[in-house]
Amino acid sequence: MSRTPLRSLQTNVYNSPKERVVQFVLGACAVATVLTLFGIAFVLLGESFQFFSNVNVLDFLTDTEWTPQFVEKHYGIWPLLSGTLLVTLIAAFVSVPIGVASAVYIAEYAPASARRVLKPGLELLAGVPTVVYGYFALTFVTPLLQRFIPDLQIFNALSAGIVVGIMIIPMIASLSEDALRAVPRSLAFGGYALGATKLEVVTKIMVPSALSGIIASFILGLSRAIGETMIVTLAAGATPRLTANPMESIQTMTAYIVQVSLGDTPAGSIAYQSLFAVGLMLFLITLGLNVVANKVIRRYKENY
Amino acid sequence: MSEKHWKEPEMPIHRNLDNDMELLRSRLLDMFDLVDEQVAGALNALLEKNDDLAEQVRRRDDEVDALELEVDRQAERILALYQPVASELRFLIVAVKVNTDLERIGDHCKNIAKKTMDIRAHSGALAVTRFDDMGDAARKMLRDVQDAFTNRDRRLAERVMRQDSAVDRIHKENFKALIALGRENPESIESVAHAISVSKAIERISDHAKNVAQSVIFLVEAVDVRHPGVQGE
Amino acid sequence: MSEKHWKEPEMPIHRNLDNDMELLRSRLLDMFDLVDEQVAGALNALLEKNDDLAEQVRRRDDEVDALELEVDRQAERILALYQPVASELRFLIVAVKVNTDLERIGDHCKNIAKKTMDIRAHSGALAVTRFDDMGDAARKMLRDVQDAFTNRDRRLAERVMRQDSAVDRIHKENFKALIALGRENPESIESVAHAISVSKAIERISDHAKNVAQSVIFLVEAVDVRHPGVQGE
Amino acid sequence: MVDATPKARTEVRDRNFDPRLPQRRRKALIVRGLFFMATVFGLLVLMVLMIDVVAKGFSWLDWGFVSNFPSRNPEEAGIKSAIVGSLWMMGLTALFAVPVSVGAAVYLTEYANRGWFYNLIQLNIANLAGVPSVLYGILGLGLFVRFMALERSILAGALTMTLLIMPILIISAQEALKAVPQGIRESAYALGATRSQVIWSHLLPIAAPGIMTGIILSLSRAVGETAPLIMIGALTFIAFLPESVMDPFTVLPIQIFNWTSRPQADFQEIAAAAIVILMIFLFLMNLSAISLRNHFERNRPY
Amino acid sequence: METPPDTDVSAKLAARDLHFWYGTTHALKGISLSMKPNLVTAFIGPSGCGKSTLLRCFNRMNELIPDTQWEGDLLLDGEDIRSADPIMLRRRVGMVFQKPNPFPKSIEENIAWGARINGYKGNMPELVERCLRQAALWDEVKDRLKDNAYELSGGQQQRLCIARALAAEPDVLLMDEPASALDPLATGKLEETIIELKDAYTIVIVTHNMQQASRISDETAFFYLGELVEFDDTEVIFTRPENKRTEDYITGRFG
Amino acid sequence: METPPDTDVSAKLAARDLHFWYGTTHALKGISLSMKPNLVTAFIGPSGCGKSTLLRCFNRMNELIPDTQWEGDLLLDGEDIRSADPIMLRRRVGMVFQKPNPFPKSIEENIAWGARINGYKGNMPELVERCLRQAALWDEVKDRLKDNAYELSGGQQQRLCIARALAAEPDVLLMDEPASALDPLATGKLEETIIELKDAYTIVIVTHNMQQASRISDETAFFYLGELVEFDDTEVIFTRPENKRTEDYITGRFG
Ligand SMILES: Nc1ncnc2c1ncn2[C@@H]1O[C@H](COP(=O)(O)OP(=O)(O)OP(=O)(O)O)[C@@H](O)[C@H]1O
Ligand SMILES: Nc1ncnc2c1ncn2[C@@H]1O[C@H](COP(=O)(O)OP(=O)(O)OP(=O)(O)O)[C@@H](O)[C@H]1O
Ligand SMILES: [Mg+2]
Ligand SMILES: [Mg+2]
Ligand SMILES: O=P([O-])([O-])[O-]
Repeated sequence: MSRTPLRSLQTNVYNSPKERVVQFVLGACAVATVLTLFGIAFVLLGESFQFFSNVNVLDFLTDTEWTPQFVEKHYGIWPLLSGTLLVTLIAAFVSVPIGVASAVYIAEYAPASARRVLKPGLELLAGVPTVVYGYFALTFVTPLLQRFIPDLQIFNALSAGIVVGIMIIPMIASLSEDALRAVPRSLAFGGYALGATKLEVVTKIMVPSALSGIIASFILGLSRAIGETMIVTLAAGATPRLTANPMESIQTMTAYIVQVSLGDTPAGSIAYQSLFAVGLMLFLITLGLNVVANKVIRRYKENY
Repeated sequence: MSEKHWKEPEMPIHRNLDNDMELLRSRLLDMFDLVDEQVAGALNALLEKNDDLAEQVRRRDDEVDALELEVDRQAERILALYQPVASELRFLIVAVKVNTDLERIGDHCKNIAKKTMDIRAHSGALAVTRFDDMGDAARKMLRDVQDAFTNRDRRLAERVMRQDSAVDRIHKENFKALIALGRENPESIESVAHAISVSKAIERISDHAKNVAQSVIFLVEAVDVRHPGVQGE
Repeated sequence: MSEKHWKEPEMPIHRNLDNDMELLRSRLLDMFDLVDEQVAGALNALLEKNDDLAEQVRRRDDEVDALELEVDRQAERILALYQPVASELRFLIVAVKVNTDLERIGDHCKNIAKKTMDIRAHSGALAVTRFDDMGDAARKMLRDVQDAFTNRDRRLAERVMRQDSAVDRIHKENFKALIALGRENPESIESVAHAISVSKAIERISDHAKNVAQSVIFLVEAVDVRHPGVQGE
Repeated sequence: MVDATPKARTEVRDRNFDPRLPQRRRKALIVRGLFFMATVFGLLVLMVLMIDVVAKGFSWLDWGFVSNFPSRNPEEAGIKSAIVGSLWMMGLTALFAVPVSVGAAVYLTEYANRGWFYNLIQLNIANLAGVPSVLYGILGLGLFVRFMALERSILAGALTMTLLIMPILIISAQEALKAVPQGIRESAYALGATRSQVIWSHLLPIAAPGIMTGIILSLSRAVGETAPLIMIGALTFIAFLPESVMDPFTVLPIQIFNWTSRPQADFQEIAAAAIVILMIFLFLMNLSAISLRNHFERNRPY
Repeated sequence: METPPDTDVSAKLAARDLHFWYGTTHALKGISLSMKPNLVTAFIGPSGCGKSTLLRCFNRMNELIPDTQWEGDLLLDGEDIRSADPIMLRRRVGMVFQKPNPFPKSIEENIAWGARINGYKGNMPELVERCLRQAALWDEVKDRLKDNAYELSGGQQQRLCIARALAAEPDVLLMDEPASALDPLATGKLEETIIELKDAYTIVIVTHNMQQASRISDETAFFYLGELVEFDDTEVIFTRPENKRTEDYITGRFG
Repeated sequence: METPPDTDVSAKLAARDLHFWYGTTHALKGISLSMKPNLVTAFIGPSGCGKSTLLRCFNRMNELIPDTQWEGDLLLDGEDIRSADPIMLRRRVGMVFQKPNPFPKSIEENIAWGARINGYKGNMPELVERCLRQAALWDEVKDRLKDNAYELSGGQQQRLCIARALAAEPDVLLMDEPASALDPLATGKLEETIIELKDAYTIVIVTHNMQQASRISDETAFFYLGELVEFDDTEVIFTRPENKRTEDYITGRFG
């Protein structure tokens, strides 16, 4: 057998300059992402700081009226917050059961052929731009609902909430399905081998095993609903109002932000700065939800 | 490697193999017992001129043979089913070898029993021999080697190996005495010939006991003490 | 299950075990050859009254012993390292048993060689015996059983088993003739006694050959043909 | 079948079961039906939506619609500048986002030690992916439009969009890289390969289909986004084609939003027509991503 | 070996001229054999010979795989399995899988679950203890019944799976390479457990490990290419197999 | 067994009082042993005893795992491994893993790649053929060198991985349970290959399978809880081990 002579072990390839440059450049890319989050926080905090130097933080958090355009200006976040929550709640009622049921069906029941149609279908649903959903809510869902609920206003929380719910179905379904699929098939076989029916296997073994992942999908879905902008801007109205009535026109935080940026509110005015304060609020809420959800997800991924 | 690092040993696993090994072991001990009885029976029949006992010894040889087959089969079974290694393997190899030796001892007993009557034709043949001492020595070897086997006692096994020469000596004495007898008394010659065979048989019994002792040493120490002075390559 | 469904056999795996088994086999055949030479040597020394040859046989017994140790060690090695089953396991068990038998044959040869001079003291003792025929018969058994082993030939092994009775017959004749001689001629009695031992030894050699034949049958057919009529439980 | 066999030994079985099988089976069947209906619901909505927009917008779809600039007159209104703007947006965004994101993903999966720094970046990326898009708009407004004085240009929009899709892109590229069996890395290193050799020769080629899928999907997200661009002020009347990256621009979703929020019914129908165009484009992108992924998943050997 | 059509009334489990297809793959080609009660029967054979497939026929788990088909007779205590309800059948024919697969619940719940869905009316803690004892796990877990099953070691998990199967009070235990994911110690414990369970159950075990088959089984069936080549006492298979293929396989001359 | 500090110049690979830590886990506790050239050395021991860790020390693959540390000496041909460049070291100390892990490229490319990154200047097709022949795979794949490596069977893939390792022209081959994912036939072929490679390479193989260690290795090291308990000729280990632990392990009395 021909053999090249022994090479020395000493030539240093491991730490060559080329390797170091590659590592540095790639590392810089990763660091860019951190800067983005800091950027967002920085912009929001900076302008909000101005805002809160004019408006009492306590008023912001306790006042129940939001009337920056009126003569008598009130900067109480509650009407916007309640609008957001109302829409989110309606969306949750729509999306959580349907999303989870779809996930269960696709992951556990659907034959391979059906799955090949259903999954891309849901992805297409997820790919519909929000402005299209907004159009749909305004021009289709609201008129439809008005046939059954005559006193439904043109702009209302109900149809916006329903459509937001529809929008996040694919998200909840796909994240829940991932969680269900992460549960080893062998658990299901273990259940069947004990004489369980499919329903028992699915609801008592698979879903509980995937529960943390499914819950994470709710949280992420709801966080998405809270941050949703175009649907509510187009369909829910621009009336900051502290109400639990889904038939009325309301305004969400996101819709307010868009409204301010569309209008001619002069930069530097308090009304303009209020945009950033609301943005900060939105940022904190969604960030909080995301942190929680990611914790949950990380936990379930470690399980198996 | 210091032993202090060891964790307390885990609970040992109870294996099917252990049962089968125990069975083999107890069969082999049965074999020891049976063969010991045969040796005693053959010698007693000879010395007490008891033909019934002799006949019984001859018949019981079938039991020895049956036991031999059983031990061999059990050993093969264990080898095939459990593929043992190290000391367990050695035990099996030793079991097969000891088994053969014990069966041969049984055979020699049968032969002794067969000759009982032939020797008695001329009672002088018995008188000149020391079959009683010789038999006692051989039986002691056999019992000792059984103890050595049971207790994995290397010392005792070595002692058994040394005892063999005493039996050899008596055999030589017997031989000489019997030849002298035959020379004096040509009529006794057939009895003499048979008595020599018996003496030889007892000598062979002690030889086999010695072989068993060697096997015991191999079992305990994993060294082969047969044929000192020669070396397998 | 019809055989037609079999796919063509895959290329058999070449195993380390095969080498080691082959080595064991060839060692065992060496043992056969060596023992055969010893038997021939012992008989020739006896019949041709060749003391040098007798001495040589006695010395070569060490070689037999060494080979015995080696075969045993190789068998143990294979059992420990490869944990064989079925026919391979049987081969190993048989190897150990055959090995023992062959070594015993070697021992008997040594004993015969030792007695060569003693018997010649009275040359009449040789004259009345049929050691030549007996020796030929025993050697033939040994060679046949080697062939049977090599070729895994059950028929031949059975034939060897049947040949044993011929040797036994000659032994009985020898015994009678020698007794008669001794009776007539008391001076010859020591030679007669030794000659009886030699006859017995040759008879034992054929017995061992028969044992080997039984082992061969066990190897080939996986049935134990020892002790027909008795049954292990 | 239900009965205990006589041989069964009492001490290990007490046979105290009442399986009520028919009820269990019936329940299983009903729930299965419910699950199925839920699944189909989403698809039905999608169909209804498509039928609705096509029904409303179909009569407006003609060559003029695609080749005209927007206009105050519904009859003359078109989406030429919006389409061109969307294409500009997509190209520039891809140009910025892809290399940086793939680089970051490679760094994170292949270089970074699994320590606090790694965890920080990972957590950060996961959170960025959940930040509402409108907040990216605020960032774009503060950072690109005002601080960097890029004004309401394509460049500002593309940069904003880049930041928006980077987390998604990084996550999908990371997934693709993580899906490369660990054994491939180990064996390549064991042959004496350097890190960059392992990455170039094995990891990127193997992960390429997955990364491509991620790119297409995130670009389609960028094409459909509205809110961030509204924030940086893209909602203007644009009756010309951009000549450089510093020009103001409009994109299809903005145009749709603009028309939808007008009271006149005609504009609503024009919006539907624009939606049809946008949706066809997005469907094509999504379908290509899906089929790309399916193809490689099916043919993945390991 | 021609196994004659089985008419042995003492058989716990039997197959008669069983054929099985995955789509067009003919995986079992006329298998006839019968398993005696209170014995451990081992299925051995090279990969893909159909051992697992046959095993899964006995509790009709194969039916969970789409596009499969079977023909022939399968009998449990002489009753035709074909006409049985698969759910009831699976209760009587328990199964333990290759990889330990406890449910992500407490140890206790793992065992109680199977009993509960089957409408168990007795004393649950007693049942749990009894099953854990039978699976030789009680002493190791009795103080931590509320712990999650995943906190157990692999070998303990596998024994928990056995205990779980026992809770449905089966007569038969099917095991598909139950030790292949375990280390030698855990394997030893598992084998010990299997031997102890023999007194009360009929056990069928698929194994790749010839030594394991020889150590723990009373009867061994050797399969090759979907056919039953030889079926006999384990001792016979490992000392004097009739068929050349069997011998070549057990001596490692082919896979 | 006290292994004296190794000064054996004939050793190809040696460890002297080697300690290894994963974070705070002390995985190897003062290992000293040396592997002779052109022999197969087997590492056996219960799960978690540190076999794989030790193996990966010899080509410094452990360093790819963050937060690890080692102490003591490692020598290749008497040269200290610590001061070597790991990349250069790994070219001389090849490795084969538990699961076959060919690159998803053609058979040919799999082998050529390792040579190419190492700047091989010779005739590539020749090298490919030589390595495939050495790995006893040439005859099976010579007509399909352009096929994707994943079209091979598991056993063939594992031999391809060996061929791939050989292409970097190592002196030592480290194998971590290379047969554990294979069926008995493929295992047999692999073992045959390993025995043939012995003439040209120094081979160290970790195995869970005692029979495998006894079948193919010349020397065997038994580890327990991160210590080397006994290291001797394989024949000695399997016929008359010195240490009670070793015997208990090889006879299956503990794991
Ligand atoms: N789900 C399946 N779909 C299609 N074919 C299958 C399926 N499962 C098994 N087969 C095929 O059926 C045959 C028998 O498979 P089976 O799993 O029963 O073999 P096995 O003896 O258990 O093998 P192993 O020892 O590898 O587990 C094989 O040829 C296999 O390829
Ligand atoms: N990446 C790691 N991080 C932390 N600890 C580890 C890691 N790898 C191994 N260990 C620990 O180091 C010890 C030795 O592990 P190693 O993998 O070397 O054992 P092994 O003998 O190869 O076991 P096995 O036979 O299961 O492969 C074990 O206690 C293990 O838990
Ligand atoms: Mg299987
Ligand atoms: Mg390991
Ligand atoms: O059996 P023996 O030849 O020693 O009598």
